[in-house]
Formats: sequence, C-alpha cells, structure tokens
Amino acid sequence: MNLDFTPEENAFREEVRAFIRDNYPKELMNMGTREDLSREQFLAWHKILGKKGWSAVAWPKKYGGTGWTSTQRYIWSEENARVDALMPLPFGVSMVGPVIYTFGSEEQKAKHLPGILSGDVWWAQGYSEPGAGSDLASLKTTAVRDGDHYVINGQKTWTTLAQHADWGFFLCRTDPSAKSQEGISFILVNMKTPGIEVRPIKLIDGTHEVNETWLTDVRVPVENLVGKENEGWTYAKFLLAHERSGIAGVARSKRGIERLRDIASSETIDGTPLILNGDFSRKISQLEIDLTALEFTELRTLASEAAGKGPGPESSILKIKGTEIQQRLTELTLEAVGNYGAPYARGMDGHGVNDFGVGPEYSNFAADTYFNMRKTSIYGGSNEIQRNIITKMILGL
Amino acid sequence: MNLDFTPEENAFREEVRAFIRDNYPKELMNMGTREDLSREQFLAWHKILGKKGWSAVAWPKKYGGTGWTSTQRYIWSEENARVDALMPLPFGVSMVGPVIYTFGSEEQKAKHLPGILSGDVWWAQGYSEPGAGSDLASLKTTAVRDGDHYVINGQKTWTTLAQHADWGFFLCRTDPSAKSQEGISFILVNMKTPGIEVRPIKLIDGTHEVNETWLTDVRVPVENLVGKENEGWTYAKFLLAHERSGIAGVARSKRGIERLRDIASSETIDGTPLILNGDFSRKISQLEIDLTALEFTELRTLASEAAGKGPGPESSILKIKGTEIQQRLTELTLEAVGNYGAPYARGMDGHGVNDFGVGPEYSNFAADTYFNMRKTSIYGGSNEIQRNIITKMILGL
Amino acid sequence: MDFNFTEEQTMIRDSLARLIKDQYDFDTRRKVVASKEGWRPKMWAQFAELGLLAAPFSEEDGGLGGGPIDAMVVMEEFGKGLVVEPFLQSVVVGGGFLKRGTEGQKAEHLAPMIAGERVFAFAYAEPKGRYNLADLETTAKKDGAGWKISGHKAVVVGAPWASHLIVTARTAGGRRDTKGIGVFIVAKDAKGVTTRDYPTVDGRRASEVHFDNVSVGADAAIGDAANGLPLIERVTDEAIAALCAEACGAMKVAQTMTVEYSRQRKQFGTPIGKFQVLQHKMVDMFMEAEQSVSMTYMATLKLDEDDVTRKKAASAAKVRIGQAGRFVGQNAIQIHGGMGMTDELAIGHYFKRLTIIDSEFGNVDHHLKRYTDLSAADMAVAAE
Amino acid sequence: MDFNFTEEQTMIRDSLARLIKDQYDFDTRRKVVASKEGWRPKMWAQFAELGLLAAPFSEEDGGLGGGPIDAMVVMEEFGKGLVVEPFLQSVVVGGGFLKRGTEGQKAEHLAPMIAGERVFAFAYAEPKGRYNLADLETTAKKDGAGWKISGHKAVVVGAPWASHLIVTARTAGGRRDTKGIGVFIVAKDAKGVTTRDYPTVDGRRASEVHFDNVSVGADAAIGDAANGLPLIERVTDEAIAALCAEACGAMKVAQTMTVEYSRQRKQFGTPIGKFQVLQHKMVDMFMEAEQSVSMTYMATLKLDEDDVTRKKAASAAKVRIGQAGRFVGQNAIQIHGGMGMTDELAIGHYFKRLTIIDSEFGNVDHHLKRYTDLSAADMAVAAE
Repeated sequence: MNLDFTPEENAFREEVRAFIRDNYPKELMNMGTREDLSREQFLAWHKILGKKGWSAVAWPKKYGGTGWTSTQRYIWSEENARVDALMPLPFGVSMVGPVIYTFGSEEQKAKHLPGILSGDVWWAQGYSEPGAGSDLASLKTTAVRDGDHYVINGQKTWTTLAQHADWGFFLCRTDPSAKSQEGISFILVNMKTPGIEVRPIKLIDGTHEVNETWLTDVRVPVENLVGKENEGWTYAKFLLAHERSGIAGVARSKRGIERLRDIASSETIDGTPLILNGDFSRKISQLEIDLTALEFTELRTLASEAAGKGPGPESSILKIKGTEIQQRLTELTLEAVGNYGAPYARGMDGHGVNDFGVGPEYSNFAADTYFNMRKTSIYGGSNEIQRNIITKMILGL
Repeated sequence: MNLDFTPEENAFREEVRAFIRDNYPKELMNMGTREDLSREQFLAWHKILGKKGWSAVAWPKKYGGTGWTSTQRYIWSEENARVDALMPLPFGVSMVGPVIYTFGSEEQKAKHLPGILSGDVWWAQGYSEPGAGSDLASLKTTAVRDGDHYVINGQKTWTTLAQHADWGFFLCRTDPSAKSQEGISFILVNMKTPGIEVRPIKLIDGTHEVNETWLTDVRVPVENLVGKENEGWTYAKFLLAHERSGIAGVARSKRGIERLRDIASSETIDGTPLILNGDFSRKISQLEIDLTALEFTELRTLASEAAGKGPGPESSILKIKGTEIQQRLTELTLEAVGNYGAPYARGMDGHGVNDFGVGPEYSNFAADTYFNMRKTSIYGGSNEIQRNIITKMILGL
Repeated sequence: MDFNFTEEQTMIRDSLARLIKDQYDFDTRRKVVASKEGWRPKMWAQFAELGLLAAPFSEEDGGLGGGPIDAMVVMEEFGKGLVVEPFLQSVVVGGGFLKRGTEGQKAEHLAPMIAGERVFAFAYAEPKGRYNLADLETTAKKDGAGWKISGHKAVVVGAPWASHLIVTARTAGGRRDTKGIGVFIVAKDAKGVTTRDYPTVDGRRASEVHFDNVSVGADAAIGDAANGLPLIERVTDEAIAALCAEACGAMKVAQTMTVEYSRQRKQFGTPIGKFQVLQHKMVDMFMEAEQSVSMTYMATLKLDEDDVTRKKAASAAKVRIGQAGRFVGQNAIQIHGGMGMTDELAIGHYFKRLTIIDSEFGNVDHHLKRYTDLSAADMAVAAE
Repeated sequence: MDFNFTEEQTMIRDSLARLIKDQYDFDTRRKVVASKEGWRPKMWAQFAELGLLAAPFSEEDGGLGGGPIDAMVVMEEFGKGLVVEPFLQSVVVGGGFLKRGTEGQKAEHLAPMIAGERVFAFAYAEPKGRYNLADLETTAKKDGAGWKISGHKAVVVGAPWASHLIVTARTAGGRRDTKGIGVFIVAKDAKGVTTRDYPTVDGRRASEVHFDNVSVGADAAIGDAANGLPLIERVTDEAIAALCAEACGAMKVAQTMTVEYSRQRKQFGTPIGKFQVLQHKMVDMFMEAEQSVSMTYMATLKLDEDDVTRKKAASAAKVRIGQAGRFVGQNAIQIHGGMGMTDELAIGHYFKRLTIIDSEFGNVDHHLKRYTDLSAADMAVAAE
C-alpha cells in the first residue's frame, strides 16, 4: 500500500497541466457550474480535446479513447478542476459512446464514434418519461416496426440541453406485451427527424437546462437500433452504471472548497474574515474531511476496478456521497455570501457575470447554484434508489 | 394567547415548592436518572406524596387523584425537576391505575387503587414478549379458563424492575383462534403466585433494571380479568397512549441541561472552562433550543387536551423528540467529562457514589447513563413505530 | 397560559385566507412577480381595507387594538400564500418604529402607513455588515437642527415599492460600536437618494440604496439618535417573530403539498407515499413544522418580556425555524423529484422563500451565537 | 498508488483472524474481562509468538520489517474481535517511542517488548488536561544526571497489565507551553509509583497513576527532554491511525451483525430487514464503515509525510471515524431493539468500545479544531 505516483505519472501530470494551461480557453475559466452557456461555450474544450485525442479518457484506445489508467484519469480530472474546466458533456462521451462501442454494429461505431470524440455531434438522453422518474422500466414511449423503420410515439422528459442536440438515444417499448423491464429497445434518433418537438422546462433557478421531448410518428431507420430488439434494458443498466461512476465529482468539489475558502476570506463578520470564524471554518473543515473520505473511497473503487472488476454497486456510494457533498458545498457558499444571496441575477437584464452590479461577483449565482444542485440527489437514479440498490446488491436484504 | 400564570397558579407553585423543600428526602436529591436503587429508595417520595394525596397527579379526584389542571401538572413537574426528584414509578400510577379506574370493576378499584396511590404496592408491566418488541399484537402467552381461574403460561420480557413487584398486569391470549390483535385479555396477577419466576437481564450499563418473567401454570382468579375477555387490546392501546403522554420529560431535561452547564463550568479545556468554549456551548444552546421547541409543543398539546381532546397521535411527537433530547443530553454529558468517561463505576467494589475515587463525581455514571438512555428510543413503542403512527394517523398515508 | 386566538384574530385569519385563495392563487402570483411592478398596489389597498395594516396597533395609534399575535396571524397566511407585498417591512418594521415615535411622527407617518398610503422599507443592512445591526458605515451627521445622511444600504427588501425608508446610521463612535446609532425616516424621493432596483430569487423586489448627503429634518429621527440600537434590536426581534410566522405558513403548505403529491405520484406501480423511507421523512417534515409553530408562539409571546428574555426567545426561534425551513424545503423538493425542480410547480417557490428567510435578519449561525452569548451573560449575572 | 496488502500482511491478518476465532470468541472474552486479571498474559505470549508484536518494526530494530500498515492490519482484527490486550499501548505507542530511542534504550526495552516480556502503557493524560498533550502538571526535575518525576496521570489504559510506563512530563516552562516537555520510561515497580486500578466501561483496565518524586536515570529520557512534544505528537498520530483501524474492525462487525439480525428478527410477521427505513439506515451504516476504512488507509499512508500533512490526516480520520462510530454504534443498538441493550449480546459491547474510541487521543471536536487550525496555518503560509 502506498500513495506514491510513479515518475511516469508525475511526468504525465506535468504534460496535461501544461496542455491545459496552454490550450484551455481563458474566457471559460471558472464557469464549470454554470448551466446557461451557449452551444459553442459548452463544446469549446471538448473540441480542443478531440483534436488532441483526449476527449474520451475512459474509452479503450481502439475506439479513439486515451486508454489511460485509472490513476491517469484521476490526475486528469484533478488538473482540469484546477481551472474549473467545462468538461465534455456526458451524454455522448460517457453515456451513449460506451454503449455504441460495446453493443453497437460496426456501421454504428463508424458513423457515430468520430462525432462523439470530436465534439461535433451533440447527444441528448431520452430515458425519463413524465410520471416515471427513477422508475425507468415503466416507460410508455413505443417504437413500432413499419418496414425498414421504427415509428416512435411518446414523450420524454428531463432531456438535458436537448435544445442543442443533433442526435438522441431513446429507450422505447418495442414489445408491448412484455413485462415491465423487457420488451424495451435502445434506439438512436436524429433529432432533426420530423415529428420531434423539444419544449423547454424552466427550472427553479431560472435556467433552461432541461426539456420535454415530444415524439409524434417519428420514423427512424431500423439500422439505428443498438444491439438486439427488446434487450435495451441491458444496455440501459450498463449505461447507468457508467454514468454513476463519474458522479463523485471529487476534483470539482475540491476546487469548490478552494473557491469557498476564497469567498470566506473576502467576506467579513464583525470586521474579521469569515474564514477565521470558528463556526464557519469548522463547517468547511467538516466538508473537506467528508470529501477526503469520498476521495479515498473512490480511489479504492478505482483500484478494484483496475484489478478487473467493472463498476459495481459501490458506485452507488460515490453517487450518494458525491452529491451530498456537492449540495452541502453550494449550501455553504450561499451561507457565506450573506445578504447578497437574495438578488436574482438571471432575473435582471442581460446574463453576463455581474453586469447588474449588485454585490460581489461571487455572490451572483450562489442561490441559483444551490437551488440547481438539488437535482443531483434526484437524477441518475435518486439517492433513495441508490440506497435500494445497496440494500439489495451489497447488504443482500 | 398569553403565557401568564394566574395568581392562583403562582400560589400553587409556591405551595408545591415549599412542600418539596420541606419533605423531599435530602439523600435522594439529584438521583433521578439512576436505575440501581433499592425498593425503599424508589418508593420513598411516592409514599410521602401518597400521604399528602399528590401521588396521582393526572387522576380524577374521585379516584384519589389530585384533579389538577394541565398547568398545575406542568408546574408540579417543573418543581420536582428542580431537585431531580425520584418520581413515582409509572407502572402503577401512570399505567395500570388509569386502566383500572376506567375499565375495572368496583371491586378492582377498591382493592387496587389505594395501594397504587400510597406506594405500598409495586406493579410490574407484562406486555412485551421475546421476539415481539414493539409488535405487541403477536403475543403468545396464553390464559386458559379452568373453572374460576385462568391458567397462564408463557414468557414476558423487559419487565422493568419486576424484581421488586407485588402485582403485575399481563396481556394474555384468551382466544387462540382470533386474529392477531383480538382475543387478548388484560389480567392482573399477584406476583407471589406459584409458577412465576423473575430472572434478571443484565443491561449494557451493568444495571439490573429489567427481567424476563416466566409463567408456568400460574392460576389466577377470574375476577382479576379487567374489563371484558378478549378485549384487552383496547385497554392496552389506552394505556400506551397514556404512557407516551408523560414521556417528553421536559422538566427533567431542563434540569439535565443545568447540570450539564455545571459540569461544563467545572471542566476545563486549554485552561478555560469548557462552557466558554464556542463549540461546546453552542451544542448546549442547540439542545436547549430544541428543548424549548418540545416544551411549547407539549404546552400546546396540553392546552388542546384541556380543551377536551384526549391524548392523540400528537403524543408520538413528544415521545420522539423527548427521547432524542434525553439521548443527546447524556451524549453531551459524556462528551463533557472527557477521559473520565471511561472508568466503570459499577465494575468496582461497592455502589455508592464515587467511593472508588476516580475522576470527579459527576463523571462516574456519565457513560453508563448514556448507554442506558439508548433504551428510550426503543421502549414504549420504538421511535420508528411512533413515526409509523404519525404516518397513519396524522398524514393519513 | 392560553394558546387560543381571539375572535378578532380568527376573523382576520379567515378573511385573509379567503382573499388569498380568491385573488392570490399561484398562477396569479407568478404573473405579478414577473410583471414590471412586481407587486399589486391594489392588493395592498385591499389589505388596508380589510384592516390588516391596522391590526397590530393600539386604538390610540389608529389601530384595531391588536399586537404581535395579530401580526403573526397575518404573516402565517402570507407565508401560506407566498404573498410578496411588504407587510413585514411596512407594518411590522415601519410601524414598529413609528409607534414608538413622537405624536408628530405618528400623525405624519403612522396614520398614512396604516391607511396604505405610505409604504415603508427598512434600510439597515450594509454590504460589509453581514448580520451585525451595529456594523454601520452609513453616517448621519448633525446639520443644524437636522441631519445629513450618507452611505450604501444593501438588499433593502421592498424598497422599490416604498415611499419612505427607515434608515439606520451612525451618529457617533466607530464602526460596530453599540452606542452612537440613530434611526431616521427618509422619503425615497428626497434629494440624494438613488436606488438600483432588482428582483430577488424568492420573487420579491429589493434595492441597493445610496444616500449622498441626504438632508432630513430633526423630526426625521426616531427615538434617541445617540443610542438607537436597543430600539432597533427590539423592532428587529418583532420582525423575526413575524418572519418566523411566515416561515411556518410556508412550511405547513410545503409539507401538506408533499404529502398530497406522494399520494398521487406512482413509482414502480405504487404511490410513493407508501414507501416507508419517504413516510418517515414526511413525518419529520411535519414535526419540524409543528415545532416551528411552537417556537413562533413562544417568541411572539415573549416579545414584551425583559430584553434578554426577548432576545433569547427571538434567536431561539430563528435558529429552530432556519433549520426546520431548510429541512422541510430540501425534502419537499427531494420527494417531488424532478417535478420539484421545475418553475411551474409551486413547491420550488416555497423552497426558495424558505431558503431566503434563513438569511433575513441573521441566519442560524448568527442567532445560535447570539443565544449562546446571551446565555453566558445570563450565567455570569446568576453567578454574581 | 497501490491499495493492496503484501503477502506478509495478508498472512498476519489471516492467522490472527483464525487465532481470534478459535480462542477469542465472545463468551471467552466476557469471562476474561470479568476475571480478576482482566486479560490473558498467555494470549499475549501467543501474539508475540505469531510475530504480531514484531510486525511493525524494522529488521535492525528486531522486527519483521513492516510498519504502520502492519499495525493497521493487526488493529483491525483486534477491533473485530474486541480484543482487550494492549497492542496499541505497548506496541504502537511504547514501540513507537522506543524505536526512536538510543541503541541502549532499544536493547534494554524494545527487544523485550517485542518478545512480549515487557509491556508498556502510555501515561500522558492528566485530570485537568483533557486532550491537550501539552497541558501537563506532572513535572520531571533534573536530579544529578537523572530526573525526579511527580504528578498524577489519569485513565492510563493498560497500566494494570504493564511492567513499564511511558510518561510525559514538564521539564521546563509553564503549563501548556509547547516547549519544555520530556518523555520518560518508568518501571511500574519503581519507588514512588502508586496505582489505583479499575475496569473501564468498554471491558479494559486502566489506572490512575501517581508519581511521588520518582527517581529515574538519564537513560530514562527518550529523545530531547527539553522539546519532546513533536515526538509525542508523531507517536500519538500513529496511535490514532491504529485506533482508527480498530474502530473500522468494530464497525464492520457491528454493521454485518445488524444486517444478520435484521434478517432473522421478525416483527409484524416480517423480517425487520424488509422495512425500508431500517434498510436505508443499514446502508448508511455500511457507507460510514466504508468511508472509515478509506480514512484509515489515508491517515496510515500519510504518517511519514511532513508534519502538517500527517497531523491533518490523523485529525481528519479521527473526526470521520468518531462520527461514523457513533452513528454505527447507536443505530446498531436501535435496530437490535431491546436485545441490543442486553449485556449478553455482543453488539452492545461493540457499541461501548466505539463510544470510548471517540474519546481516546482527542474526540471529534478536538480534532475538528486541530484540523481547522492547521488549515488556517497552511493558508497563512500559502498567502506569504
């Protein structure tokens, strides 16, 4: 047992740090938790990484991934978090990509993987439906075979950032007589296909981050089916486990704590910096300690994955604790800014940072970010669902 | 709305304060949370109150109770808590007494109420059975009619302080064919009857506070049946609601916080009193604030009871919050005494206070009391059961 | 001891509840909040007509003879309806200062405030003062018989709707000294007053208010301009009690809405209200709301006791309610799931209001410390 | 980065686990704890034979070439078995000081300690010192070449079984000064040493130890008698890491025992392990235990980094494990219900041990403050 990095790993860190320093767009530094950026802003870093061959850090080399070890990926996320980088969105690289290269046809791989890697194609996720939430198996959207096409009808919801999407992956019921989790298929859909309508859902923080997606007689070529018909549930579960494994967000939360310390050094309480206030500084300490526990739990999980075990139910722990920490972090940040948590930046004219001149810049989105982050314990399988998973898979109850 | 006491109530407070000052046994002051006292010590104050006519504060006057208003009872418990008085045990006065005067025969009232009031007769509770716990309806002890007698067979557990008991009240199954909650009867049993064996259960704090009670062919006259045969469940529920209503323990916890403040004033941390340490003093404040919330919740409940509503599901709130506070109080007390929480007073020779000369006197039972108080969220219907009750009765889910 | 409402209080509550139900449904509120004005002066006039603005004042002062309990009743209903109009700012705080003013001040300000014609906002917080009422950079300098006020007040809730401001300012001593603080009435249209108006995340409006050598007369000072902090603390504690009542109203609705939602929403074929984990969370939400009501009664009933008792009561209530509001709000969203995150459902707006309530007039940490410091002072006195 | 155990470490763990299973079952432990001696010197001899006492020392020092990871492995198994014998006191602390002593001290003390012939206890805490290692009233006064020690040490765990004590004492400066502290080896049978032995609530034995002008030679002092605190802190941090490992072992057993109990115990006709509320509580217990393991690895692996890193790591681990131990212990009892309260079931004894672990070498509050102070110092350095 040891925590040492090898000389090669240290050299790797130097390399990626230099690359980030030289290539990361300056104007996008420290914007990592903002949700209302333009398509171009979201994709800028992804495209740079795509050219470098670093956009898919967890993919095998043969599909265009980096083939990095888990330690390299750990270093990579740490170095990106230093500038709070806007990482490639998960829908392509972390979600549909691994499904395609694991279960897809050669044609699908050839057609879709390059666009995912380069950042030219934006993907949307079509899992959830109104009234379904964490219970994916109850879905109602149907895909009916009609010659060389599936005809899809139904409604998806929480399709994150689908307003920008070129393609989407949708879970559809292809065998209406099957039991709840069977008879589902995993289908790739060009979002420009007639019959698709994306309607914005406004969230409580004022952002347009998610959408409802209505599908009316949407005709999709059968070759867009991934894997076998009626076996989509297997791919869906595979995807969800992959989604959870990145969700701990340790490096980003570390950066968040640094930022919180900066804020608490600027804010004063009775004339002294808030950071020197025993109550507040100990809350930061507690958060940092909890984050350390999560970090080493993730490192242990990565080590056991590297030893050949795929992402297992342990990833549920990372999801639960990771989101609890992210939420607590935004809660403390809002607390730190005091009275200036109240002004509603998005409610004013213009959306740039502090162009409304109320309070210090770091206070501008403190409340909105706190509100927004409540989603993290709900999405990706709510934290209650994660606890159910651990109950079954680990405790065996 | 107001918090004022009437002149009569203020006069009442003076009266009871004087009575307690003049009559409460000096050697039993501040022993209220100890569980390993002698029968005489347990009964001393009860007997004094019995002579004065104040032993049953919640009973109607016609049965020998005080007939006091809820405000008077509130004052009474506050004044007793000032000396941390050893109050009359609940088994007679709070539990079986109200069942007897509400559902019992005239003979039963005449025979049993005087001994309960005077403190001459010690009662034990025979509700729980091994493997049943909070699920009272699953009980297995049987009472079979045989001429003028019931013949009781079975095993009870958690019979608190039954080693001193003269009489017990037992729930027994009289109709084995009935559904779980029906077919149960409420029977009074003289503990000296042949066939009863009381075996001690040692608890984790080293005390002998509870017992197993084995009943083998115990013959009990049929006139000891309370109310109607097979309707004992009704009386049992009545009793449980009464049991819960006193369980908030506000006055006693107030005294506990005072004592904790005293301890924290004696203990030092880096040379200054612990009470001046921000962390610790704020924990005391939080506890006191939570206790204030409980106190006013209890006052509101009492007011609505006084307005004619009996103890309802609201008493579950008092049980949950009251026990949480009692547990937190003992936890903080243990924390306050530092290293001297470890010595095991009961493991040494002799049982008097500090006759073993280790650490300050207030530290002697800090750990044991903390361990012992874990029972409070388990007994009287566990706090999980209380939440189930609120779910059903108040939220209607 | 008595926990009953008077007939008048019950009447106020019922008629206000009816008015809100009829004219303040959630969709209407959303429209109002999104409108240019952000509130409805006509609604305010109706509140005045109903007697709400007069309720907590003595008859000599032109009120209906009520007091803090009446304000509590109003604020709880405001909390239930997420009402944005500035009862707290104008009636509880503005009125709270004015009723302790001179007869002249009452005649000039209190009467039109009660009539709904003048609206007050409380300009006390400053960019660097956090929750310390005495941490003031705003100054009021003697200028003949009157005063000249300069400074920057932060997040003055309700200021865009106000005709007048109650301003705290330093008249002597150094920043954070407890002595040397005055309270002044300033017309918002006075020369030298500039405001930057904006919405708040919980659907209200506020302003940054700048005072640049604003001249006011001698009659602008309320109470002792050399030692106004005790009065400020008293009125602020009254505001805290009223704010706690608003939080109670919001919590009750958030809690019952969540129970209702859990009854209807199905997952895995079962209403989610059948899942024990969610049931117990909702029980805890219920208990938090109940205890908040208890604390609000307590703090309100103790407003007229001695200073230390009043302050401890107000701080205790604010602590408990800050914690309860966070618990109730967060769990309401969690149990609502994705729907709870949407702007279109009311629940998120209750969550947001409860969040901001914690930061108004001092958050949990601030009041836990205040309570602790007061307890220590108490003990020191007892030990003497 | 590597989280694997060496073959030797795996072997130690497995053979120790077997030994405990065979000879340290719960009923045997109860009898031993209740016996006059309170421990089994023969068991200690077996531990020595197995090489446990030699495991964490270098080969030059007569050990097996291991280090803190080996101590961690042993302590986790001790925690699982609720082993009372003083590995922490004699090997981790005693050995921790001695291996940094002179060659003479190693020859005289470390070798027989490793052989199991000498047993050490750590006399550092004082009645009024709480968790401050520098808050010492015990003094060591220069006396010719040697020293004279006087004072009262509180709750010296394992002292009744020890042949020797490691004593911290003030050699110069005032109470709580960080300089002027020495560390001394004192034979327990030395003239002037008196002990009052007693059991502890978690089944061990401890003593109040009084030193009345106890004479020791110059070779009794370990390291710099004028500035021993850095060494004391280092060894204490090593003890904390080992204690955390013990807590992890205890938590894992408490957690799995509770799951097992919930499978068998029925209520309302259903195994209580089917109730979702209890399931999620047990999930939380599991997560707490897992995170404690992570923190223990972290703290153990950072023992040899710079002082600030080591201290922060040890304090962070102690905070997290103190909180986890409380959560796991309390909920284990709660889910066991009445049975959890009985002396006859093992679970209550795990709860008691976990409770006391929090207070050993500083509780949650102490270490949260230490961590925070160190972070502040870190930031100040970074800002320079």
